Amino acid sequence: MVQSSQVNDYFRHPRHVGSIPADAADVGTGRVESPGHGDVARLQVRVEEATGVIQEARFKAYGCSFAIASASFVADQVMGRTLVSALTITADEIGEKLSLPATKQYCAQLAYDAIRAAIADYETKRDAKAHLTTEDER
Amino acid sequence: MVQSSQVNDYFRHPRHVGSIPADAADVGTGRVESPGHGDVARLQVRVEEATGVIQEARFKAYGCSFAIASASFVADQVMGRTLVSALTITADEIGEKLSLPATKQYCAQLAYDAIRAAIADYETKRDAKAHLTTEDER
Amino acid sequence: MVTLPIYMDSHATTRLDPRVLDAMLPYLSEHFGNPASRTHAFGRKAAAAVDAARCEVAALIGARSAEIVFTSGATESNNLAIKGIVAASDLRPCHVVTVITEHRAVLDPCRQLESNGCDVTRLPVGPDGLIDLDELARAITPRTVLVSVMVANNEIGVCQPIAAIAEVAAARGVMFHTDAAQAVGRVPVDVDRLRVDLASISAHKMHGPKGVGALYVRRQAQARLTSIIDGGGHEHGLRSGTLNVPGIVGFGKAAALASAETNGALSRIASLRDRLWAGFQTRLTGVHLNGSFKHRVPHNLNVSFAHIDGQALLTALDDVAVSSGSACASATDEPSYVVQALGASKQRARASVRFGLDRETTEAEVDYVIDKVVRVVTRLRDLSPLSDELSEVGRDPVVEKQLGGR
Amino acid sequence: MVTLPIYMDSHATTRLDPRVLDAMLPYLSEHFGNPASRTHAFGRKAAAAVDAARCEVAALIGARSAEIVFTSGATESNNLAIKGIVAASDLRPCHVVTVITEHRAVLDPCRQLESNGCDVTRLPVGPDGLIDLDELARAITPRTVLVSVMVANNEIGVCQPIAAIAEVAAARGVMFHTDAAQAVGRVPVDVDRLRVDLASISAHKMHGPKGVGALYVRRQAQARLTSIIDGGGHEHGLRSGTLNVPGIVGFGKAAALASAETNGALSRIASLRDRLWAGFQTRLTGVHLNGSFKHRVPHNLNVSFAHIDGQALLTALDDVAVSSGSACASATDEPSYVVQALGASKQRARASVRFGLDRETTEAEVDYVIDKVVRVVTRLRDLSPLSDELSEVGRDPVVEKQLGGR
Ligand SMILES: Cc1ncc(COP(=O)(O)O)c(C=O)c1O
Ligand SMILES: Cc1ncc(COP(=O)(O)O)c(C=O)c1O
Repeated sequence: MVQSSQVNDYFRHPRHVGSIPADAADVGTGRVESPGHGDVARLQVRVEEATGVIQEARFKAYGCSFAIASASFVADQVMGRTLVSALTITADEIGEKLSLPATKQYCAQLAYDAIRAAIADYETKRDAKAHLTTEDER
Repeated sequence: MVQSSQVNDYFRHPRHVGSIPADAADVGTGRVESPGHGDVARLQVRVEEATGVIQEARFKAYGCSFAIASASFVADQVMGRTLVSALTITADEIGEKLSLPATKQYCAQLAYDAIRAAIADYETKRDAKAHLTTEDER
Repeated sequence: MVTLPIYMDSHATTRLDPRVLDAMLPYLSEHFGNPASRTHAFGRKAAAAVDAARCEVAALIGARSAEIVFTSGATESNNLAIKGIVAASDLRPCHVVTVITEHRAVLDPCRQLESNGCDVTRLPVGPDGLIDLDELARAITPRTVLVSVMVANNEIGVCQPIAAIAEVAAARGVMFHTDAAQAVGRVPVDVDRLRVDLASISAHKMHGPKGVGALYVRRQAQARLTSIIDGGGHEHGLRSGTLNVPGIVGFGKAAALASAETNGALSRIASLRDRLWAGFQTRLTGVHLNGSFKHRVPHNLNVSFAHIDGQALLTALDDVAVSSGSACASATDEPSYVVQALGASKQRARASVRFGLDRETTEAEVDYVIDKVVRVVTRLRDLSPLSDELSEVGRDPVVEKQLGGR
Repeated sequence: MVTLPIYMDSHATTRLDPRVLDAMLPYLSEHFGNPASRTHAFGRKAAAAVDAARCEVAALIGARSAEIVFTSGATESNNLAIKGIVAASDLRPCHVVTVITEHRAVLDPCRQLESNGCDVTRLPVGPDGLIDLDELARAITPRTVLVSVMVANNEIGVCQPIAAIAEVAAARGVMFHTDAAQAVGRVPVDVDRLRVDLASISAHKMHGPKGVGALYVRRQAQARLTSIIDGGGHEHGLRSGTLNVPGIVGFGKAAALASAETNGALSRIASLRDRLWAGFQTRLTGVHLNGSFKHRVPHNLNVSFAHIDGQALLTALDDVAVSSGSACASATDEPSYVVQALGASKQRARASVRFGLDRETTEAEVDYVIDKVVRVVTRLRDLSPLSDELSEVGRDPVVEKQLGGR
């Protein structure tokens, strides 16, 4: 399996490795696993509520070099983007940007799923808070 | 097929190649062919009637190097021997003296057959002559 | 002082010994004859070299030279042995017994036979990688024509009790084949002492050239074997085709070197392997040896490093050539069936890395590899969400269960 | 000036070109990786070299590189093609058409299939060595799965009309295999122009190394072929086993050299061959060409010298390496079945000698060989009782009838 220079770079020098407290209100955590393969990606985003801009992104990944690179790549990509914009990233785009071989396309899917899961988690929290706030306001 | 130095020698430097007039009274000619293989050996002997000693031997042979060497070898062997002594040469002896491989033992047989055929031819002629002489004497 | 990259993948292949190359060179230049051309000197020179090599290979395993059939490698040897014994048998359907952890060069021919109506039993192994002899005995039926069990496993290095297996087979009148590709030339193998009927060998696993191997066929077994490559009747009619003269000459030289040097190298290689294992154990938690430590060839170490993937580890180990049971090279990405056969989870199988030492391995190389592996494992674990998720890595060194979510 | 002994037995094998050896050497030393080890640099280096060689071999015959399956030689390629097509077919019993003058590496696999219930038709040839296309068409039945006809014969050098044969096979929807071992690398062969489905090639017949060859398998034919050596799924699953990297690299280089040099060498070799033939004809009576002169590869001359035996001639020609159809090397001593298939007597078959030129042959060598052969033939004829017995050797150059006595 030959890996592209992009994969090589993200795998050897991963950006945004780490964790942020998952229980913080402005943090969304997505943990996804690739069915069949077993690779795991965890992506965390800290979002500025007012603007919907991702201020910080952190990832951890278990799996092959392609999975790790894909997760690092999306952490890099979502930084500084709005949630709406981050959600426009597609799996195909990830695969293309990293020149993933066909058999490793599932790693792009994994990273893509991680973005959606992280944002969903953040939105769930935000909506719950909004709900509480609304109730408080009532 | 590896050939022994003896075969090599008799094949490369064959002794007693040639023909002698087959119709001479003191000459016996044996021409034999190896069944299946098709090798041919012709052996001629000139015999001194009084002593029964082979004065001269000549051979020609068609076939592989082992067949040619075997024929040359027996021409060499029978020279100077009495008919009785020449008939004691066996095929095994020829094979042994020339270190023939098992698959080439038929060449020894061919040469052996040539001796017997040549001597038989001579004896037939001699006996016919003896018969004529006897009739003359009567 | 080490030269990089370090090669520690001797199960895959080994470096051609320069002395082997020297022996081959004349047959790659002036002595280029075809050994079947017995009518001229070029051919006879080649034939003599093949004869000499055959003797060397035979001597290495205690065989007679007429019992050595040269092939293109152990894959072909295995195919010849397995398909050839079945094809020569009158029993229909017939039955073959092998083991779940065999090399694909045994399992795939068996699968092929199965699709043609032959029955195949694949014995399981215990957590140590060893088969159960009673289970073997029970598996043999009146229709069994062949038992095939390898000497040393190519992934985990585990050595099956070959002499005992041969005895079980012999007691039932069944032919016994062993894939000895990972053993011959590295550990002593004597076909008579072990009482095997057929044994596969590969030159490139013992510092010889690629593309040449042999099948040992005990004299009495030769009539019970049908060739798979026909055309001219070379190799007693068991394997036709122009002989790979330089390859065979190299194989002969490699065998001669192994005969002379194996015993001396054995304990040195084993102690380097032990040093490697001790290094990992001392400096890392979550390391797990795959398969028996005791019943193992000295040059093998197969370790699972918890919470990381073998392919990622291999990729990060850029200046150390080792390989992973995760078979990342293949398109399927299926983790090692051998490690899984030990009862390990897919994750532990994915985490397995195979270190293959050989007689060229140095202590400095071992120390470099320990250092490098420790650093890379640590870095990848820092990256791994699994390390966080499992509280006490040290206590439960290997993640045995699938992580189905949190 | 000639260097002795002279090699003129290029059908048996050819000298490894020194440029081929140079290309191989790095893969016999530092680049020793297993191309299946894609996770490290040693393996990737080897894999890249194999890929490059595959392209060179493909280019030589106008194929795509994915259509090249590396094997251990043309014998294996023939077995794979013939047994593999039959095994993959659903027809039972199926039927194969081949020719009586094929190499044993085709005839023996066919015999093997026959003993397993497959039907085999062996087409006869005319005195020129060529098959009759109408006879071929008539031989094909609805059960025919394969036609196998060689490009150039290994004894008499006769070239069958491959494109026309392929057309007959294609018209009936039958796969067509050709044993191209004696042709590829010596005369232009283009698999697309000829429309063959499978073609066997051997490196050592074109100044490459022994022990490596290829089977060309047209893309559409790949699904209709069953492997004969399994174990890991190398070569698109059609031929498993660790690749013979140095051999394959050498094969690639030999192919590249042949691509570059064959066309230029063709007419030179043909004119040397013609010089040889003219020399024999001018200076000897009783010389007979075996097979068509016109439909013949330029490097072949097969002559029967009346009244003498090929083995004796070869033995006497101590410093000229040629070979004889009399197959003296074998234990059976049966004269060439190829020459006999032309309608020749056993004696003419025994008298046949094969001269094999190649791109290294010089004019001085040819002249030396003419001289030497003339001398030896004359000497052996002096020894031969047959020369005396047949009055006019010059008029009836070849003894056509068995000499059953005088
Ligand atoms: C146990 C075992 N059997 C068979 C083989 C195949 O041998 P070869 O590489 O000679 O085809 C190998 C190596 O790949 C092996 O390790
Ligand atoms: C026509 C033909 N086919 C097949 C072969 C066998 O090829 P290899 O020597 O590569 O096994 C040869 C040469 O021996 C040949 O001349």
